[in-house]
Amino acid sequence: MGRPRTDARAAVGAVSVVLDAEFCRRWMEAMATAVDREADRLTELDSAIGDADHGVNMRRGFAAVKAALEDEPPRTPGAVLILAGRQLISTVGGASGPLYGTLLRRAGKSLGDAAEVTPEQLAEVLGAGVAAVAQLGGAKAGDKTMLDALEPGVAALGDATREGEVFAVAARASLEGAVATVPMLARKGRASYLGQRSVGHQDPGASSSALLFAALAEAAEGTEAAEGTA
Amino acid sequence: MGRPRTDARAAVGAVSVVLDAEFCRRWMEAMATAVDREADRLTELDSAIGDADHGVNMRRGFAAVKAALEDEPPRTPGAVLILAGRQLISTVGGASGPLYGTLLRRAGKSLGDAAEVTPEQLAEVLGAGVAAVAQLGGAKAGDKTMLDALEPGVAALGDATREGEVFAVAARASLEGAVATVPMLARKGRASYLGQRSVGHQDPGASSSALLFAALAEAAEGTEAAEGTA
Amino acid sequence: MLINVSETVVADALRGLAAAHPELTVDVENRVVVRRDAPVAGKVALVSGGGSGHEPLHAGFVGPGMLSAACPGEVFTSPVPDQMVRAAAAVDSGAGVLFVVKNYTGDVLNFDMAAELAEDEGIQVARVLVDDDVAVSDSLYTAGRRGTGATLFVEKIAGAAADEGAPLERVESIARRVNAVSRSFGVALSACTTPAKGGPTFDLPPGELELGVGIHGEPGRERRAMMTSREIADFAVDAVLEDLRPQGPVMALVNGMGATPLLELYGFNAEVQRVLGERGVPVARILVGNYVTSLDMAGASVTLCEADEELLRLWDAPVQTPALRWGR
Amino acid sequence: MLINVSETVVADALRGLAAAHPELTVDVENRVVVRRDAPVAGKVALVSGGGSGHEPLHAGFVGPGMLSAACPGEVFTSPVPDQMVRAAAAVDSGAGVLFVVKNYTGDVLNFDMAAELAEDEGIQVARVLVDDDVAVSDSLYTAGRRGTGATLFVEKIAGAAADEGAPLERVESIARRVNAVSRSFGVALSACTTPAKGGPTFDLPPGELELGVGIHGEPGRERRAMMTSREIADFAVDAVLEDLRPQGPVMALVNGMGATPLLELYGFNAEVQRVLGERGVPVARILVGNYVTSLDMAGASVTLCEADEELLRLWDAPVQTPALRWGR
Ligand SMILES: Nc1ncnc2c1ncn2[C@@H]1O[C@H](COP(=O)(O)OP(=O)(O)O)[C@@H](O)[C@H]1O
Ligand SMILES: Nc1ncnc2c1ncn2[C@@H]1O[C@H](COP(=O)(O)OP(=O)(O)O)[C@@H](O)[C@H]1O
Ligand SMILES: [Mg+2]
Ligand SMILES: [Mg+2]
Ligand SMILES: [Mg+2]
Ligand SMILES: [Mg+2]
Repeated sequence: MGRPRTDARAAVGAVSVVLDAEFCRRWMEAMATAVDREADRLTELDSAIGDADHGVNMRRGFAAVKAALEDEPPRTPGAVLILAGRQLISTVGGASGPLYGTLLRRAGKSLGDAAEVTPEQLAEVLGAGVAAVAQLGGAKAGDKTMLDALEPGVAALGDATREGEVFAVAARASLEGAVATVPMLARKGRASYLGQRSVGHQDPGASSSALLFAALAEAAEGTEAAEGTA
Repeated sequence: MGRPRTDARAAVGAVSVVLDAEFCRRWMEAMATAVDREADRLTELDSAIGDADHGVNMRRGFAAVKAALEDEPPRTPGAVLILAGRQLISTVGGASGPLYGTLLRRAGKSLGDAAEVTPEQLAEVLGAGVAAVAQLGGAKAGDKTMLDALEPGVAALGDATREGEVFAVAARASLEGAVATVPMLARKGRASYLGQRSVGHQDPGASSSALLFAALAEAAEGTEAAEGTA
Repeated sequence: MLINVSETVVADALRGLAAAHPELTVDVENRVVVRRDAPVAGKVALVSGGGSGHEPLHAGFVGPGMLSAACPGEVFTSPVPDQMVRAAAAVDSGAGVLFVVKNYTGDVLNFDMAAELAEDEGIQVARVLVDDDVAVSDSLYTAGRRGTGATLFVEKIAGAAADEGAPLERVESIARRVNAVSRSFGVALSACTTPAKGGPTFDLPPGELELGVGIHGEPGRERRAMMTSREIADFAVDAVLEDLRPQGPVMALVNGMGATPLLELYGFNAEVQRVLGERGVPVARILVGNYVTSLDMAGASVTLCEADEELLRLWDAPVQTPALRWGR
Repeated sequence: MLINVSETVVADALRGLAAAHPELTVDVENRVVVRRDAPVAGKVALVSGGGSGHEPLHAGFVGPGMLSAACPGEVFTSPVPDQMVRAAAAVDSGAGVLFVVKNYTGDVLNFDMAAELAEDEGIQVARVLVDDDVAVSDSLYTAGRRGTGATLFVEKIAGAAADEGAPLERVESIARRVNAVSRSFGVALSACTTPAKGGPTFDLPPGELELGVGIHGEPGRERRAMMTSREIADFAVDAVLEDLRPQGPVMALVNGMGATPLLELYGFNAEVQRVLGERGVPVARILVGNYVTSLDMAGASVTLCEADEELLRLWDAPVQTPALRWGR
């Protein structure tokens, strides 16, 4: 469990959080809860410019992630993310399964077997994960994909490190990125089939990516709340 | 064409009508016009307790009758009705094709090659036709079929002979017979599949039978109007 | 609807059928579909027909091992006697013709007239009436049970008997036997839209279903709140078994009404097989697909046909038609 | 919908498929459908797969002369790499495996991952991407053309080549050639309903149609007031011919999207054949039916595949699958 420490690596609000395996597990759990709660909305968004399954896909995938992490809790942050990524690849299918799976697996692999990581390190390995997503899917910022919410989230996480509220700031940046996909013309994924008709709708994958950063912030907040120090 | 004659056989209102081949052709033509106009209503009725085709069936059949009669106008009332019956059998299909076809063919055959007939004779041969319909379809009055409008129509035609307005009276009786099918439980035809759910709907075939008598009255009236004597 | 105008729907379909199936002779004007090699010397011929809108029934079952000819009527309207007489004349080799007639007033009357006319022309005609739908009680107060899914078993099995060279009385008696041991029950999850009417033939709000529905857009006998696939299978199979009570194994047709996706239909088949297992009914053959449809109606029907050695052998015999093919 | 709960739709369907088709080995838990006699010694194996909801594609095409295995994903969702690796391992005889992949981001990514993993296990894997849908422009600004009806041609013809004993590179190159000379265009007259969503995936008021629709409930690129079958055939065929410009005869697939009655589909085929005639395109083969569907969507698609002697020979070669069977 995250706990206040003097050698705190992450300043969240006025308190510090340890980014250990347990924290990462909590992050994934918060994401599972979030996509379960938001599944209908994500599917609805996908129904407008895709094939109406993104919410179901995310729910199925992160439920599997949660179950796997409960079954045999891995002992390092890297192992948590690798297991989560593998589960997503094995259970989601669609475009989002390999992409989110790659994001987390690559991030996890980059972490090696460190027991704890700093937000800078997390920002760095997530950056590597996002780069892998871009490479795998051939998309770039502005194409109206999950990248439009992932990139600003990661950037904020890297930037804001010593500012406090680092996770909340990243969550906000990612959400803004998601909202900014509304006027975009889709160039990748199913939405690209619609041409001009893709304009005016928020991208489902960008929306779930914003949830990933919100869940990260929640996992951190959870610590504060649990410790009663916020 | 019907024309006022002193040896008039049919008293219609104040004037008499000759029931010749031309009259029968006009009758069939009026029926073609009526089922064309009422096709949607008949189909709607059939949609409630049948298979939603009665209007289309009647329209197709009587359009063929009309065309055949125009092509080669037969020279006796009997020949007109036989040709009409054959056309119905060859073009309608469904239950109503053989039944209406048999009605007219049997009536026509019973007329032999008389050049003109009296309303009594017409009532008689239509009676024979209705009996043939009952035999063919195995239905009887009260089963919620065309018989429920045919029988009262024929009966009125026979009864009212010397009363004047004989055709209008028969048309009214037939229509009343059709309306009286509403509360009936269907025992024949597709409507019988519905059991109790057939109650509360007017039978489509009875409704088209009422049109047949209305067309008969119209054919007679047409004469009056044409002669300016009504 | 994917049509030009409702008046030409059947003719248009026949033109399209002709183009796709050179192994059939399609008389578009007279509405008769005949297998190209008819008449087949020495063999009894099978002629069926009925209203259109149930495709692939019947034209999709024309070919070696099944029907010799089919007569498509207007949508949901029995064909006329002229068609059947023409078909009989085209396929009769002198061994006689079996008319396979679904029990609807219109079909019965028109085929009866046709039989008389064909016999006048010197063609020997026998008739089998298919009446398998247990949703309709077979009493003096109805037109009798409707003919639905059992038609496929009758046409396939009698067709195989004819193909083996059985004489007319034998083909007829096998056909009657198949009908006697077959029962069906259908449900609708939506009404169908006929081209002529342009709207649903009955009113079925989403979230409700019709139990015991026919294949002509006739509403069923009972309406209920939506049930699960599992519940529907229980209801349909039990309705059939109440009437059929098979002593041995059955052949099962799990039939889609038209708009039910195959994905759902296969899932429904799993439930049908489960109930049959629970009721202790062994299943010898299973056919799943859209065979006796009702235009774009969503729903399904279950037909069970009690099997014996002979019926199974005839069922397994080769068949080469647009919609049913197996064996060699 | 005729289902239990949306979560079990695919598993339920696989159980029902297993019951109906003893000639297939169906691994319900791992979602792999394999022909019973696999691996076939010395022969290249074909594995395909994709989201469910397009039945009979792909599981209905498993059998001698076509696919060796199919991997059904969730409804409209690509399967996962685990399925494909398992399928490849089950069917590989040592002669290698061809993955037939429809060009959707999800399918491409998952099959690519599977190919890597299968190769790690010592299986030789080749891949063909099917991208035939001319409604999507194949530019840097899209995910590229979608894979639709051409999948059937690729799977049938490459399957026949494998059956003849062609080596992997040859089977792969024929598959690529078939895809290169095939183009499709689809229209929807209604949206489809996915089990998970429970309502229509897009909003299409009655009296309107979507031109250039996909097979996943994606809306098309243009919406219009309802057109006649004739007008739709003109539009669809011309859209295909604008891209394909065949030099010789074509094979035509006139495919129903699921809820369009066969009666209407055959009528549409008549119009498709008329346009092709008017445009001077000879037609060597015609297949009409519901083969690449989109659940209960009403509508149709036209696929043309430019034919040559070899492709026709392979097309005509025997095939024995649940949904496609001919030859002996
Ligand atoms: N090439 C790509 N690169 C990055 N993200 C993509 C790409 N293609 C699709 N996506 C993302 O995936 C989301 C769709 O995911 P999902 O609906 O689960 O899969 P599918 O499109 O296969 O149904 C899109 O909203 C988009 O954000
Ligand atoms: N056995 C019968 N005897 C008399 N009339 C019948 C019988 N069966 C059906 N009908 C009449 O036929 C009408 C239906 O005709 P139609 O809709 O054209 O044929 P179908 O029922 O074959 O679709 C019914 O409304 C009924 O009046
Ligand atoms: Mg999606
Ligand atoms: Mg009717
Ligand atoms: Mg009818
Ligand atoms: Mg999807």
